[in-house]
Amino acid sequence: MAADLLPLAGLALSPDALVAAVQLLCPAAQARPDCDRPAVKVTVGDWPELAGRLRAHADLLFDLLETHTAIDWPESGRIELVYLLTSLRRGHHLTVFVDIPRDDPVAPSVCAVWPVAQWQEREVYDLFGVRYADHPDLRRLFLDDDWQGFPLRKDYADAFMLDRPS
Amino acid sequence: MSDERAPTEPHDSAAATVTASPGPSGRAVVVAPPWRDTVGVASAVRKGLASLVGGMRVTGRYVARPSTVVTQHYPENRGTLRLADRFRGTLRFDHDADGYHGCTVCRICEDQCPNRSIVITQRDKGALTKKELDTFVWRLDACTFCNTCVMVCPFNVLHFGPGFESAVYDRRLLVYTLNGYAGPTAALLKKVADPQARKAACEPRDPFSGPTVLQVLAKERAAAAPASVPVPVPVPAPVPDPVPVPDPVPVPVPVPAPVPDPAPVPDPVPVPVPDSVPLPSPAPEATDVR
Amino acid sequence: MTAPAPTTLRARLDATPWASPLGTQEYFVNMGPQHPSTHGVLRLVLKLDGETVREVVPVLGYIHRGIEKICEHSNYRQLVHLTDRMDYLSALANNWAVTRVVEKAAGLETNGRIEAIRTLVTELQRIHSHQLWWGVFGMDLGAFTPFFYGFRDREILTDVFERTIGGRLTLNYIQPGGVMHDIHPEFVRDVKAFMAVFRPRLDEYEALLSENVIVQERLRGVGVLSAADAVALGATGPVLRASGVAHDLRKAEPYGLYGQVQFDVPIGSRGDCWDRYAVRMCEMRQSLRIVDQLIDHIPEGKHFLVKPAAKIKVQPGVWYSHLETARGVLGAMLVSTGGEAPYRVHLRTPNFNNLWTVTAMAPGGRVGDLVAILSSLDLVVPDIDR
Amino acid sequence: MSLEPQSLASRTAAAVDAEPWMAIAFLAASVVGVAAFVTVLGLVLIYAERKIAAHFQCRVGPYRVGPHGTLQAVADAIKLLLKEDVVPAGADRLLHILAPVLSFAGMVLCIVALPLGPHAQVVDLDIGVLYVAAVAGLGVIGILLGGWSSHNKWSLLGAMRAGAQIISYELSAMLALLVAVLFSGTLQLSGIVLAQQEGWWIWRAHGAGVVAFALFVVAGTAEINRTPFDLAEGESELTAGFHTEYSGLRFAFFFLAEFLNLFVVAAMVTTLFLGGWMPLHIGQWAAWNAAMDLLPPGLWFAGKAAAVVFLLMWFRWTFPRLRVDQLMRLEWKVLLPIGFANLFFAAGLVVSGWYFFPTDAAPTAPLPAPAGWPSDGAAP
Repeated sequence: MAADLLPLAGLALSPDALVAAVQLLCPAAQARPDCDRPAVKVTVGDWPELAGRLRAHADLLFDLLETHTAIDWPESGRIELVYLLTSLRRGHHLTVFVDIPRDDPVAPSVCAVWPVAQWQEREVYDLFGVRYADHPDLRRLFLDDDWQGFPLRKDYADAFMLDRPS
Repeated sequence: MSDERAPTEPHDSAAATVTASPGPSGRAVVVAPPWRDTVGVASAVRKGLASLVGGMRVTGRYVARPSTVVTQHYPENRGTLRLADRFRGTLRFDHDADGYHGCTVCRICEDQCPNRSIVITQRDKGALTKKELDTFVWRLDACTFCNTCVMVCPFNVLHFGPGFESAVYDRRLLVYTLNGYAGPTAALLKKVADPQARKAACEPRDPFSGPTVLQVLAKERAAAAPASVPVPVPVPAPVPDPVPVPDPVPVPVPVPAPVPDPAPVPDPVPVPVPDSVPLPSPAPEATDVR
Repeated sequence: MTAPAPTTLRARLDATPWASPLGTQEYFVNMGPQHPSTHGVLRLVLKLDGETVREVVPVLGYIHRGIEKICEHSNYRQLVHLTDRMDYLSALANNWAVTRVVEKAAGLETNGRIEAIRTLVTELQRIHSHQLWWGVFGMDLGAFTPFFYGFRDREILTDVFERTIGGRLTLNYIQPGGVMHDIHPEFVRDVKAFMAVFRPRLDEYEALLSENVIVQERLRGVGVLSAADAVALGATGPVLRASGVAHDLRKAEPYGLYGQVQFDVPIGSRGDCWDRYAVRMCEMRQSLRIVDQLIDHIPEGKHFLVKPAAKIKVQPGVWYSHLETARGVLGAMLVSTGGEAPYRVHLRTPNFNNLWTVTAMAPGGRVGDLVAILSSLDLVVPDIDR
Repeated sequence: MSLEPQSLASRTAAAVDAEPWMAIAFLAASVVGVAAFVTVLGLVLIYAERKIAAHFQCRVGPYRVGPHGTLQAVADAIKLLLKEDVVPAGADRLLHILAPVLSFAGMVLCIVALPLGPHAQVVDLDIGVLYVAAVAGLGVIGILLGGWSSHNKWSLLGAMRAGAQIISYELSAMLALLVAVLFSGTLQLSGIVLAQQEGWWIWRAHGAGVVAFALFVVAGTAEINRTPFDLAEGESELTAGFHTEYSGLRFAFFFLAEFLNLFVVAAMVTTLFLGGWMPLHIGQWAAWNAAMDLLPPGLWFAGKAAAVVFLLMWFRWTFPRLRVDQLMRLEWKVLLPIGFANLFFAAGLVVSGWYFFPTDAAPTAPLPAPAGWPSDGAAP
């Protein structure tokens, strides 16, 4: 391997091809056109298997879980998990959205695929209350262990939180 | 520095084998120099000692030359201290040479301030307009000096000035009223020919006359001072010790009517404030500008 | 799918197995939240066997301010000044990351001058940040003097920032639609003067610290992070590059004027502390090279293209944009449901992800090695906690 | 000018014989004198360190209290005296209080035996070298106790490091010191100084002196826990090491002991290898030697000690610190073998008399037996 810069030129899939490739792996995946980068939405049941294949597939090679977070949608009663994947070697990106119910937010952990997810998932647990199955060490990350509530949920309120001063 | 050495394999063997084009920048990757590998004890000792001496030469050069000292003797060097003209020290509310301001109470700065460090109160039905500025309150204690207010002000009324020595012993003293008078803008006032009418349209304001507890306290102290009777301060919090009448310092400094006043900017800093103002313990709303 | 019951730190520590080969007693020590070499309020719970580190459990949150929550209550222009307070040593790169995503979402245009100024000041701040890192690195290894040299030379750049921007640390300079001020008339002269001063000083740095046999002994082979581990643990920036992965967003996805300047990306070959050190030392020279190419070729034009007071509105959607700060990839995700305020902002910060590599590198080393490893990661704690 | 040394103790001995109360007077005078000397020296050293460190780092250092900050150390001392003295909960109170005293006592006991000038030595022991080496070891007990009794794991780590380090480096220091003893043929410190009348040991011995000098400087730096061997307090690792939990006056004792130990090491280096108070004599060059004698011996001593102190400060403000295992490796695998080899080399030189300006007097002449001892061959 030559001492050259990653990602190697010409290996990145185009956004359309990327979404099509993901849909080959997981036919239920829907494209998300409202994202500026290639994005798909998958069901929570499909996600663990798809995660492993995204990481391993030679044409995709999503080796870096750039970040993982969540979006709270109280009106539709769901929490949307967001996984931002990057392939350092191929130089393309993919955003994966996974919906889980808001009243019982349980999601599969992807620690086994991307070890850094261990802490990113802890952050999401801390701030959104999403519990991850098979997570080795599910604890709060920033807040105290006995903290009540999950601050990044839209309906969070506590005695210390100030509204935006007006 | 340019040690040509192949880097280790990328993170797994599934790496593609296509090489990148070098791109416009020629060689894109340079391998950082490895540590000095030395062969043999004698060479290691010699090079090791040489490296130690090399380091001592660097420090020795500085200790031998006192001219390399970079210490600034603050505060003795106040006279020669040169601050950048854009330095964000304290917010200034500009007044023109006649002491008039240009604020139309559009409230864009108040709206854009990320943490509500600016609070504006207006006087409805002023002498010349339907609405005019009453107080322009700037909370230094909440300000993050992001300069957004200065950037968004459509009338260029706000600027940051270099004063950075804003320390006081009571954080309530960090709430300033920046406008010199309550009243219409310079443009409107200059249309009025009669100096008396102009004067009547304006009401003086001083740095601590804002809608804060300080204003209340200052007024009451001022009222209490001639009678020299301690007036209980209308603050619900328990007062630990009876409030002795201090030097009535937070009393509004009498600001002359703005018309003949050549001092354009009421700089909040020089207003004499005692080291410790024995204010009663603050009520919950005491620090609240609202 | 069964979700586990969340545990506590206490339970986590109690569950840790105790196994010392010598049968001696291992013990826990709190390194931080107030400790000289955690540089802020990072707390590491160490399990030690004598001097040997067996396990590192980072405990976060001592400076968590909920910036993402505050963002939901701010308009798009107000987002920028919050990012100053994450990685305060790369405030400009943080500003730029958020500005880029807002510009992308709101469809704001920039021009060559704006991009050149942004590239220049960000690159200067990369040097600025590495200068401080170098000084602190020396101090963490026990040499006090580099700290002062680093700060002395950093001061020159701080003054350059002060003249153009008005701030010294929290700058809030790069704004959606431009930069807050045009460069100061003396900016070019000041930067050239800085470079003339700093080039020989960089050689001095090398003589004082890099070449020192003690430093080399302290760093070689310490805290080895393989390329595979670095990627798996989410490391980016100099930490990732020191492990031999030549990934730099300035090259991979050029933004600003990085596509038009020549520079090299230094990478390491072994992934130890020395490589992380050497990569940053090389990066300073490369940054000087970039500044050298740009400083005389700042195009003419306006420095701000939108009306400053204009409201920024964004259509519904999701945007993400990332760039390379002095510490790695900083990403900003913006979720909008329309209107003047974001529905959700997520900030992918480099230090948060780089931190975890310490749990893989430190076990087996000494306490002194742990300090060297932490310092070689160049952590800024507010960026971890946000 | 007579350079024949005469300690204060021996000079008063006669007086004590005549008037027994003179013993008390002598004791009192010594105590007051040593206390004053130690205090002033401590303040001077602290000021010097801060000022020199500052200039290494392009700063000015203390500047406000007194002209150029000269009274800063005094101000700090007053501050430390006035500070609350905290003994942490769970600490071993007695040992916690005892530790700094022990550290300080070890240092003072060293100072009384040092020949600061031909007539400026409190006690001139026959086995001065051995004595200084022994009581210098008292300091480590203070450090160990301080770390142990503080009920703080960082303190304990620092103390353990210090214990291992000081005891290890004592070996190298001894080996270096023995070289000077071999050349001089005496353990008496004043005798060692006198033996350098023809020249200092550092340059008279074909490199053996230089090696021993370097060894002693390195080992001495390690023994007094200064960078690059400051692992016991290594700020960035152990917050403040063994004295993390000390405050006020007790911290001041540790602090003062640390700085005066710096002086003790410098004084020992000076005495053993740089001729002590002896001017720069070269063999029998009478004119040269006479010219050198123009400077008083006390000044020679002070100058040499100051130079060594400056060297140690230069080390401190240039080098980073070693790691704990590297420290041990340096001692046991590098310094100790070098020390032994150097000692044997020096012994060979002494036996064959191959050093510059050998004299008949010092090395080979047997010491006179102390009075009262049986002379050779005679049965008691």
